[in-house]
Amino acid sequence: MNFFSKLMQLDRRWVYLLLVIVCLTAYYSDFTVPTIVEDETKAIYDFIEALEPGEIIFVAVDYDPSSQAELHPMTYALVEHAFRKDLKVIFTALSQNGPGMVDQAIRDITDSLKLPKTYNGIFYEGKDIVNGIDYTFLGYKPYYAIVITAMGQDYRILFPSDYYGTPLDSIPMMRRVHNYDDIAIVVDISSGSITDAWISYGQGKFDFPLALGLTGVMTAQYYPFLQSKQVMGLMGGLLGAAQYEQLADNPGLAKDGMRVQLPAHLLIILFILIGNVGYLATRYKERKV
Amino acid sequence: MEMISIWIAAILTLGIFSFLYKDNPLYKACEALFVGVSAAYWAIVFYFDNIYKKFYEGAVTAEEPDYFLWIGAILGLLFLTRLVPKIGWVSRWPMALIVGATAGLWMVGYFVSNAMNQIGNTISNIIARDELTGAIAWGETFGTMVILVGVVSGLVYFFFSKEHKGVFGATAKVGTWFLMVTFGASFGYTVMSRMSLLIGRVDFLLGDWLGILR
Amino acid sequence: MKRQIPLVIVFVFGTLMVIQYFVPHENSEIVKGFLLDWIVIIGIFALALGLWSLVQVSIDKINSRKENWEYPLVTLISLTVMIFFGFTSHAEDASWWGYFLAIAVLLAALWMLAQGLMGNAANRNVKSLSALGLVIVFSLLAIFDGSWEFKFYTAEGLTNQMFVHFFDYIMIPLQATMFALLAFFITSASYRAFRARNLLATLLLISALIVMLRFTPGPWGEYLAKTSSWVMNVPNLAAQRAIVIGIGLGIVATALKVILGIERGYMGKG
Amino acid sequence: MRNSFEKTRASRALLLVFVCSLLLLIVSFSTSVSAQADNDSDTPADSILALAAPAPATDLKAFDTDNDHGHSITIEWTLSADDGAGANSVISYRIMKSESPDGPFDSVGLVPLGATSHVNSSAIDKNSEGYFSDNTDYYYRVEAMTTNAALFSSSEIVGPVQSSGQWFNAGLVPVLIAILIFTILTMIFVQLAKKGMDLYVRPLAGIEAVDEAIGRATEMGRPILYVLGLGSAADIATIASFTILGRVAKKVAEYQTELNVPCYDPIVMAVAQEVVKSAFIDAGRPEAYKDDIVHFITNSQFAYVGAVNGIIMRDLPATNVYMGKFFAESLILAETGAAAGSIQIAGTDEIPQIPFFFVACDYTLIGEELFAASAYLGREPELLGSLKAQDYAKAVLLASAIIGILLINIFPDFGETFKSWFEVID
Repeated sequence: MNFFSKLMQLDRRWVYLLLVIVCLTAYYSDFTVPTIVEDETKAIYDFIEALEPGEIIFVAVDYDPSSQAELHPMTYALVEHAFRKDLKVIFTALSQNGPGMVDQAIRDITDSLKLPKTYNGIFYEGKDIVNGIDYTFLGYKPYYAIVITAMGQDYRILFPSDYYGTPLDSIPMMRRVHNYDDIAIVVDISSGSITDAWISYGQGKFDFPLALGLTGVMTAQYYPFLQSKQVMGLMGGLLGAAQYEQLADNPGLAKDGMRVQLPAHLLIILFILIGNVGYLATRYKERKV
Repeated sequence: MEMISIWIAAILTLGIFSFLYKDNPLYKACEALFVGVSAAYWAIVFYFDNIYKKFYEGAVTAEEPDYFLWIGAILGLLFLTRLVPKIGWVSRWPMALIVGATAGLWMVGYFVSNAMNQIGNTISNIIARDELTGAIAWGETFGTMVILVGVVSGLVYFFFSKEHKGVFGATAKVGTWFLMVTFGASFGYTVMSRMSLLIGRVDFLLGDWLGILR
Repeated sequence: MKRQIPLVIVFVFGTLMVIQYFVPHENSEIVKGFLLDWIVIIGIFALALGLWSLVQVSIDKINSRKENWEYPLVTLISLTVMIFFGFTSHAEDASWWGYFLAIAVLLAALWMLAQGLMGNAANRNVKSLSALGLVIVFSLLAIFDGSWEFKFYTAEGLTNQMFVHFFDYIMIPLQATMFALLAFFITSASYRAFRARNLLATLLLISALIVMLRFTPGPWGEYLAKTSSWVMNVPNLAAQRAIVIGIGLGIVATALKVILGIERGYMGKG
Repeated sequence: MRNSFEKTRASRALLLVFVCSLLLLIVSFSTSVSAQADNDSDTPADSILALAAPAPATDLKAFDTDNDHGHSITIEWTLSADDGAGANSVISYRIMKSESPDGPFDSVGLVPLGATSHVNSSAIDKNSEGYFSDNTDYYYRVEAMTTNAALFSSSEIVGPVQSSGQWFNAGLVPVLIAILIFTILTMIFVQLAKKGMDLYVRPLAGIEAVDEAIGRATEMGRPILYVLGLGSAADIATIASFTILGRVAKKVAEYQTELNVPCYDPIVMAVAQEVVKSAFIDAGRPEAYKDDIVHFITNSQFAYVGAVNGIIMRDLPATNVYMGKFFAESLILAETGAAAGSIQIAGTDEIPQIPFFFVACDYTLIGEELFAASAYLGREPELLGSLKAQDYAKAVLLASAIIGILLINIFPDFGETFKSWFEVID
């Protein structure tokens, strides 16, 4: 067995070990990767930025703990931006373990809004975010396609009360809010096929502006909908979140993560190159023989 | 308490990661624990959401009970006849209802969103013009042409009942090129999100557990 | 007959839903609502079947004492404990000992019951009897221990401290770590599979490389970012669209075959 | 909220108008104050009220909204002369509704300036807010509003008008026609196929591998793992997978190989048990069927994957078949299977996952191929016939796309009409 064929059959565990080493090194180092903002992300930011205080946005948190590393940064960046702009937010979680995600996000964002902060040169006072006035969390119901359709008629059909058991009619911000007609935009932050339902059963049927925050994997699949204007904006993966953070001038989870990305990507490319060098070299030898 | 919990979480995290080296007792234990806890968690959530809130409150204790829900319950009971071998075949009725209803439900919806709308989107001006000057935008024009070629050749690849040879075969071949480019790009695009997941766990292990965050 | 009735049901409800799509009238929406409700409720009964299957397979493995028989035991214990958490509430500042004692008694009772009913061990009657005894002890604990109680009608179990803890510190880390394995698998998969074997494989390789290098800093990166965005927006869009249309047709054809009774494989008739 | 882009634009414009009128007010106020200095008889209040009521909206029309479930009336009007022109004082329109032409009228909606229509609708549920019943007479009027709440002007009253639900959505005619064509095509080809028409299908490597893989498993004495994915019985991909499972199970029973089908969804489990059981009966080996061949694991994505990973590493199946709906777990399963040395065949309609299966598995059915697989495996003329119909439908769509593009580039007007037939929103 020569060097090249050995190179080609390198045990996968060496690959894993190197990946760990590279990630840890990058994690502990201190450099920033500049982010180029794409139009898809800017469209969402601009839309939220242009809303008047008091308008309601609808944030569908359709992921669970397994995708939180990638999608939480988006939710945080977007919801924090909305709250700073005095918008109101309705949350739903249509994936099974989603409610925990919303709970956690609300807790963290509420904490960080208590502090005054300056974004893009504008100073914002710290403030208290109050359940029922600034936001409402409807909760989880299975069979998302049905839920999305029913909410086009009235949120009360499937959510007579919110996640915490308060009847919707006794929640101040929900009193005059019934369906998609009463909100400015739906932002679906999702790690699965719930997004399809939002497009066909939500946007397709009720014609509201729909923005998507997706995991990197899914992003490619949804470009056609961006082109056909069924979707007004799209954030893809950690990079999308980093772009939103950049626009909102609020560096957070996503920017931190980007630092590890670059070396890890380069490592994978290195592996691909090694594999190919090995492959081509052995093939060349075989031909000679 | 918090300390113990984080230690447990950390051990479980390492237990799953140990699978990368090889299958081992710690991984097996984590897996078994995970199956039990998650099945129970889901059952509990399902109970309170559906059995209790939806059915019990809707069809039993409500002021105007929704008797149609009882038909659902009867269908559910029919489903349970599987447990009795002699009349087990009755359980096919609710199955048939689910399959039939969903087939009908999706059929037209998918046809509209996947076939008709996508064809509608494909029908567009090939020659793109600059909005201000009206001059031909060559870059975009090239793009729309490539899209057209890709859609047509991709669809040709999916023909099943015609042999892939001659012009037809060549077109199908171009279709496979497009598929390859797409697969490669989606794969490459995903690497980043997968790395973020790892970063999330590293964050937990080094930050929350060992407390040696930068 | 046994084969015919399900086919008729499929045809009737399938056609009904197709027609429903074209009828905007409120009665049509109401019919659809009922059908969907029924499916949800059938799901409730199915879940019971599912859990039963899990328990049965686990007990069989335990009783066989074959290699790795201990792990299904872990599954069953965690299943029982988590369900117990979900249906009970614990007084906030009361001691936890009574609660844990109850869990221990419950587990012991179930263990004896499983041995007594399904086991192949000797003295099954003794085991069944002791299971009965343990169940009585458990009931007494449930009635007289004031530090915790059963809650079947309010979702207090969901906020039970132990339930939340199990979710936060067992389910979440396990779930997230299982998912994070992908970072490793995507690395090994690209190392193993991206080889320039032929034209198609080379195309796959090149487009992956371009996209992966898209956020390298510097002018080179900016160029690649533009190229990869072109790849995503043009050839990717085209191929995705072809796949999407194909899937749409596949789904319509399959649904049609099912409704018309041409496809019966899902009922075991191939 | 029908069009929120317009709404934001409108609200910006609204802000602009508001600021402008504020400026106007200040200017008029200051001039009046200075006028007051000159002439005490003129009061500032008078000069504010001097703003005249705006011209009313005209040509009011109210009619039942088309193609809906009822409880909805559309109101249209022509802009007030003072909206964006004239005195430019209109900032919004208030839609008023009554059950009698004599009132009382209640507000049912407020739309920003520049809007010329409003849909007054309610939910089907009687208890919902703003509910109104079908087949009842209603009267409407529209009020052009200014910044001063007391200063508005009403249009004439229209009515009576009734709402009603329609029994057919006329907007979906192209879809209905297309579905009918598809159904007829399928029926024709199924009949032709039954009569013995020769039907060619091109080879699909993934399908041909299935037979071979079962043989291989038998030789090696190792089991076959069949994963139905994370879909529910309500996903067509899962239904397609059931059919494939049926064929695989039948061969497995014939070859007397072991089969393992771990499930994620309980309903899917029950159906799969039925499928496998029937397949074993068909193969003449009902005694070999056990209920634990198809078993439930858990309804949680990654716990399920963890358990399946365990099965792969411990049982070392000769072949892993993944068919149905798959999400992020696709690569976890496929890489673990590759490490265990299993032959892997996959198929899914989840587009983001296709690349991972493609890269890590030996054979992959791409999208539509999954749905065609049952016809390939069964080789029954009926199924092959419907495959032919599917191809014809594809050809029709392809031709429409090309014709549409030609039309839109040569006869733009007709082309747009043609295009609109395909852009149906239900």
